[in-house]
Amino acid sequence: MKKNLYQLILPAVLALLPMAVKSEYFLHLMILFLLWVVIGSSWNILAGYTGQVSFGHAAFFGVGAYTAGLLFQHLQVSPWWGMALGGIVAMLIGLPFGAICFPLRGAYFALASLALGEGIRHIATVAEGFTGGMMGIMIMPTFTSKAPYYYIALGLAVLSVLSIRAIINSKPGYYFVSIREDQDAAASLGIDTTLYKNISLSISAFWTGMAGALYMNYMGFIDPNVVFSLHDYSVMAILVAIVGGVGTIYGPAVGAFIMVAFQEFFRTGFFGLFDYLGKATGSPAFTALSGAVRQAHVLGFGILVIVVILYLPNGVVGDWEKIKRNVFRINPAG
Amino acid sequence: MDVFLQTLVAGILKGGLYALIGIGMTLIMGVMGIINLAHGQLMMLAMYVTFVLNTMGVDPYVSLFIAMPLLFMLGVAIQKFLLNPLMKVETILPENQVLMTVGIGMVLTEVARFVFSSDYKYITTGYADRTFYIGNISFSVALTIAFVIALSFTAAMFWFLLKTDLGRSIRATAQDKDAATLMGVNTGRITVITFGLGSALVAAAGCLLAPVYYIFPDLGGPFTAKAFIITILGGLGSTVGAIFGGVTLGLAESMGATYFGMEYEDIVGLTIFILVLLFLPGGFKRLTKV
Amino acid sequence: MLKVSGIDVFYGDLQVIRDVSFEVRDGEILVLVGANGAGKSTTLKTISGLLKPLKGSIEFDGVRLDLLSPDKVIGQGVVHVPEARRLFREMTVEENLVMGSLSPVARKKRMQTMEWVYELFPRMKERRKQAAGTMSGGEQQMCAIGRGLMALPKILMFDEPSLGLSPILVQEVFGIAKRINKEGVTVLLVEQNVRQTLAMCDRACVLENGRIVLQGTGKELSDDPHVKEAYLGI
Amino acid sequence: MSYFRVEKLVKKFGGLTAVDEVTFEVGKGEIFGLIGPNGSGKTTTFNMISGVYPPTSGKVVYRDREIQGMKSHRICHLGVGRTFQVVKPLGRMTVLDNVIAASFSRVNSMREARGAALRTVEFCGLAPVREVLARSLPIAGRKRLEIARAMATRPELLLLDETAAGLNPTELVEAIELIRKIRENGTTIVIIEHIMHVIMTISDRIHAINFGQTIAEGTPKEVAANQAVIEAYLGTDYA
Amino acid sequence: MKGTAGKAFVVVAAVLSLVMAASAGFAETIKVGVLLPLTGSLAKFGEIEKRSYDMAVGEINAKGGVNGKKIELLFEDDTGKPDVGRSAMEKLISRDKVPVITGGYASSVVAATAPVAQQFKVPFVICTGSSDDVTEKGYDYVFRVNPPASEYPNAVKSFLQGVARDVKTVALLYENTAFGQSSSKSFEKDAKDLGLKIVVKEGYQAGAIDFTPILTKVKAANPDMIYMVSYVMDASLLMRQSKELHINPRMFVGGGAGFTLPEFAKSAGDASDYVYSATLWVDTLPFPGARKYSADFRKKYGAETEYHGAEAYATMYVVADALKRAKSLTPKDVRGALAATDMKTAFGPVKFVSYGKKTQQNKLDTYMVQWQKGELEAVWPKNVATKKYIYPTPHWDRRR
Repeated sequence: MKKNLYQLILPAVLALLPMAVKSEYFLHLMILFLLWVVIGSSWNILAGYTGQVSFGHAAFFGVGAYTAGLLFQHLQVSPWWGMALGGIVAMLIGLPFGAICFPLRGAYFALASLALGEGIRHIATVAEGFTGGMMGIMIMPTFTSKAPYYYIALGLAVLSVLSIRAIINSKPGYYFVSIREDQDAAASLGIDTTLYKNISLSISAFWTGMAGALYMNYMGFIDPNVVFSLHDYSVMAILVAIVGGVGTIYGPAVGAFIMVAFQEFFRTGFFGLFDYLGKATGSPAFTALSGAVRQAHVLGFGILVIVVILYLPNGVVGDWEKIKRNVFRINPAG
Repeated sequence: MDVFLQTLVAGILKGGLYALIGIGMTLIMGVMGIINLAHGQLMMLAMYVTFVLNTMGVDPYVSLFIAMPLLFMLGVAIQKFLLNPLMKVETILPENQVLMTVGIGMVLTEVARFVFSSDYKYITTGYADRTFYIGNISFSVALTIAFVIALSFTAAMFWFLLKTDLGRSIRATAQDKDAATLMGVNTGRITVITFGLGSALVAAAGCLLAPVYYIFPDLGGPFTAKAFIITILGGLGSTVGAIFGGVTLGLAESMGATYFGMEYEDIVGLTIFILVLLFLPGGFKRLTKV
Repeated sequence: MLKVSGIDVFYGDLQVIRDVSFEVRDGEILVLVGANGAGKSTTLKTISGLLKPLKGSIEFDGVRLDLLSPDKVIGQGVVHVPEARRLFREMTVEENLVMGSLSPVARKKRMQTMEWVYELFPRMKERRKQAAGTMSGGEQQMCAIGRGLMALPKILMFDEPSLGLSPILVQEVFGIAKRINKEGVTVLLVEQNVRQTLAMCDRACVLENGRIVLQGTGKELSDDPHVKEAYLGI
Repeated sequence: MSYFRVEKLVKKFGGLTAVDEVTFEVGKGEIFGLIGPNGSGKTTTFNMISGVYPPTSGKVVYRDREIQGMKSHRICHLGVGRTFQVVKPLGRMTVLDNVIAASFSRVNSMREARGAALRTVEFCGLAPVREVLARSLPIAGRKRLEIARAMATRPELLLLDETAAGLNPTELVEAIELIRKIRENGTTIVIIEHIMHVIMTISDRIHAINFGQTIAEGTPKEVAANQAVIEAYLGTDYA
Repeated sequence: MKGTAGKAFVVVAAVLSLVMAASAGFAETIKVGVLLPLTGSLAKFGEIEKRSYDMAVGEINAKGGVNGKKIELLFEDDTGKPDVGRSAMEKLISRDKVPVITGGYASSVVAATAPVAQQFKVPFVICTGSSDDVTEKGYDYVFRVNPPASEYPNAVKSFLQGVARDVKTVALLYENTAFGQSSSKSFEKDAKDLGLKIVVKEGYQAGAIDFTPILTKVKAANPDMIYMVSYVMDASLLMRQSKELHINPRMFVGGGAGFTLPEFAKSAGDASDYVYSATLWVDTLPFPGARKYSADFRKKYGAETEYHGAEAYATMYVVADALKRAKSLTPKDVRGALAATDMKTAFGPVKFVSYGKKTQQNKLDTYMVQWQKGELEAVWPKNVATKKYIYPTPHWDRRR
């Protein structure tokens, strides 16, 4: 009962948000959050459920973004068609990607995917004639207001999470997890491990590509360093899932929320809290602290990663019981 | 012909330095089977150490003897307090250690940025842009020195691994951890020492690179990538392989730059990497058994 | 000499050893027999510290082995020749032998001991520059035993030395075990090869499902009806 | 034509010949035992039959079809199931989910798979622990789970690799029961076993190998009396 | 599972709203938003520009501010990434409600944020981001003080026409960045107009260790001129290795960016001698306050500034001027005032005009400078020259 209630309330709240909150800035952050829900969940189905830890998801994100951008720039294809095509092209890129990486296991898979992700960035940079190189692609955004983008992102996030949930609870999902747990055993149970790894990758690439295409449409500008960034997408996708909880349906969503909020917290010096305190008290210490906090946001990320891996290896959702237990032990029991 | 020879020399000299970066990585990967995505960042840190010492008037080649022990200690601390505890942690992804090194790399980079800002730092020495000529071919003095030192470090490392009990224990741990424990090897300590050694070696590479290059916080990433390529090319845990891998990568980059175009430099490296992963798992080591 | 008292051992949630106690007396050959998965190897691994008992204690000449870190056990003279040899495959025979003598005491006598090992196993001297992984199974077993002897053991524990060896070689290996025993080294042997081992040992324990179900001299056990039925196929 | 046969199967790993021209035939509905000392090549033979790796040479013929070199999953779909000597539970899935995953090899809908899995779990006596995570099962449970999973793929030929190892006497009896029950369902079984008592009571015929080579074949009685088997398997001084 | 996720959500949201509530503003200043990379790899320039903005505002406020009100700068860190830049832009517009925004360093950030300013109709005065298309989209709320990247080589072109007429062959080396790729393109076009032959054209990944291979190739081609678009450390390596390899063209020319920075001369040492560079600004230019700006900067911060700083400094004056003239402090009126800008600044005259495809783009001359004895001297056009150019460049082995 309670479970169903949450499932209804959360989307409803999210859907009504643009009407309740008039801040475009807040909506923008929510759009980024929803985008990360999609990317994190996509990464999670491949890595968290199928056990293939990809360090190259920027490839799919970037390919999706470039598909939408190039189609619009050269053929004036509507960005919304571009979005669907972005997902599909990302999926197609996934095929050679899988062919190269899937014969490899564990850390070697990770390395190969990293190399491919980086390789595609270099290619996009060098293939100036086709991609516009580092000068990037700039298009005029379709909408002047945030709300449509917000709803599209929301739709994308809800669809991707729900579809992934549906898949996880059906045959392919069982097969994915079997592959994650033991490839040899899985094969002996009649699971075509290569095929199902590729299916998992395709789903993952599709949604990531869609997210990339939405990014293109929303941001209006991309270049290879932006959308193929190892750190900003490949690694960040991992962190989002890890922080939230690998191999859980809603973990990446929680992780996305934490990461986006965390970044903005630090970037703005806790939303100007320290600046405000600095002005209110006239103490230069707060101003200095504010500066330090702003400076340190990537450092904060790094420390967050280390702390999470050491103490919450299954993420906030995966280790929620542990968090609860520890918090309660400290509080009422004293 | 001159173009070819000059390219060859450039590639080999650069390869010596790469080899030194690679040995540290190959040790760490070979012994512990973990991928250290913070390897280049450790080198970056060593370069800052060199830089700071240089502002105090210490020559980069002298600072080798300060940076190496410092980074050794840092490596020891990282392995002991951050990586070893992970072995006991139960998670879905065995790649947690890799992710941990990502976090460590981020922290190292940002700490460097915090302290030194994003500015490019550089070290000026009397010999940094000296050259000598053999025929028409120029040799950069600094790179040549780096090459010689890199080779001697590799030789020393080779001797250490082959002829000392500690070196043997490291190799034994890499080959069979439990059996090594039964022989009285404290494998926990060995992994710590190995990570320290790997860090010290890449620190040496940093000190040698500092006079010919420049220093900035984001420098680590590309060198981590190079270290992988070298390790995979040479084969895990193989010092000789690391030299081979380093020189091969150096040559491939130089030849690629001359005959394909310099913008393909990284693509060439990555292509070799993937080809070796797919078609020669085990790398050079598998061909020669050393 | 070696006293195992009431140990319980787990792999994760899984209990593999239940309340096992036995004693190895100075100078004897004791055999642990039992089927695959009965917990024989686990017992040895627990003695040598690779696994820690959740309950119980292991004492050797008054020292609590279960409280030592695993790398310290060999220094007490308790040496484990593991199942499937576990040589360092990419190292030469000589290097493998050297790996046996890392403790300060053994290190001092390294050259002497190596001579002795070469005397015991002339084949090893011939092959000393060969990579251990490239030798045949029998040779590898010799090397593994040699490596164990390099540590100057007071008690040598063999885990299934007959594994994958031809009958002639098995006999040779058992012969070596006896010979080592005659030189004053206590031997603890783990075997599936029940008949032969019962014949050569002083005493034996039968392990089933992580428990000791029978103890006695080799002779007693080979006459035991249960052993006869379950292990000798009679 | 035989139901299932292995012809001159060879497997080399580097210089080592693990299986050397092993040949045997299994009739439909038989329980066929495969014995030999540790490291004699039994599991390697199973791995080649079930497609874990291709044989270096030789044939595996199942219902008149050569299946050597096929991928594991295809062989499974043809009706050959197997268990692993070193059990491979899908650790972070429940017992039931393990079996559901296997059931999907025959059905596509979740409902059917679940139904089939429940029946299989019941059949194999795992019903009381079906919601338990596979990795927290004790050894006997894991062995059962191996069998249940293999059964869920509805095999006509089942390869059992040391299913009885590590079981206590009561569990042994139960395991033998289960294997018999499976055979009564019409499944042909090839079984590797170390525990003489089990293999002798259960098998119709036994094939003994040592050092990868066939040393004897026949009824349990014949094999037990065979000189080569006694020497290789039970030890020379038995003679 | 859902329950736990929901709870986590609620907790974090509560903390978030608490902090947001705490940050209400203070009144009675004119807030101006500034978008700069203050962390990340571009932070160095963000910092120079931030200091220049601070300096300019300090001066303006000291003289009574704008119509009696003081200007308050709200710096937002874009970290050099477009999505973060966009967060910052959105925040300035919808939370801080500033009437005008300035700054904008990385081309990618500018490209992603300019449409936002346009959509919300808040004027955005760009001081540095140089990719051409930003002012080619017809955005009427976007202004740019600095010239677009394609115009950087203009002075080089006129130098080639006026002085170096014997240059017939060129080697073109450029970093694979937005700036490098677009500059190289426009230089290629110029070279074609002038009838020059491009004998080597190579892009490279910024941050290379060793340029020997391409320089060897350049040496073999023996061009009359080497044109390099590089950032400071690559520039320094390129020159050091050119010296090592004894490459002797008639001139080495940098296409802006790294070649004018003090670090270039320091780290390249004497290899930097006689190197030309295109630039947008040097403090010796006859613009009001140019010298004073760089002197004050040095005095105040103990560091050197360069053209990026001057852009920021001048842009702040442009913004202040518009705020002064605006009928009211609504974005719309400020935009109107900006469009009517016509003033002289330390960076040169500023007037937003339309030409070609561009709109509201300030049109500026570019200049040639040359390193002579460790000093950066303006040498071209002649009317602004502080020293006469030294041409051709002496051979390496004939120097000193």
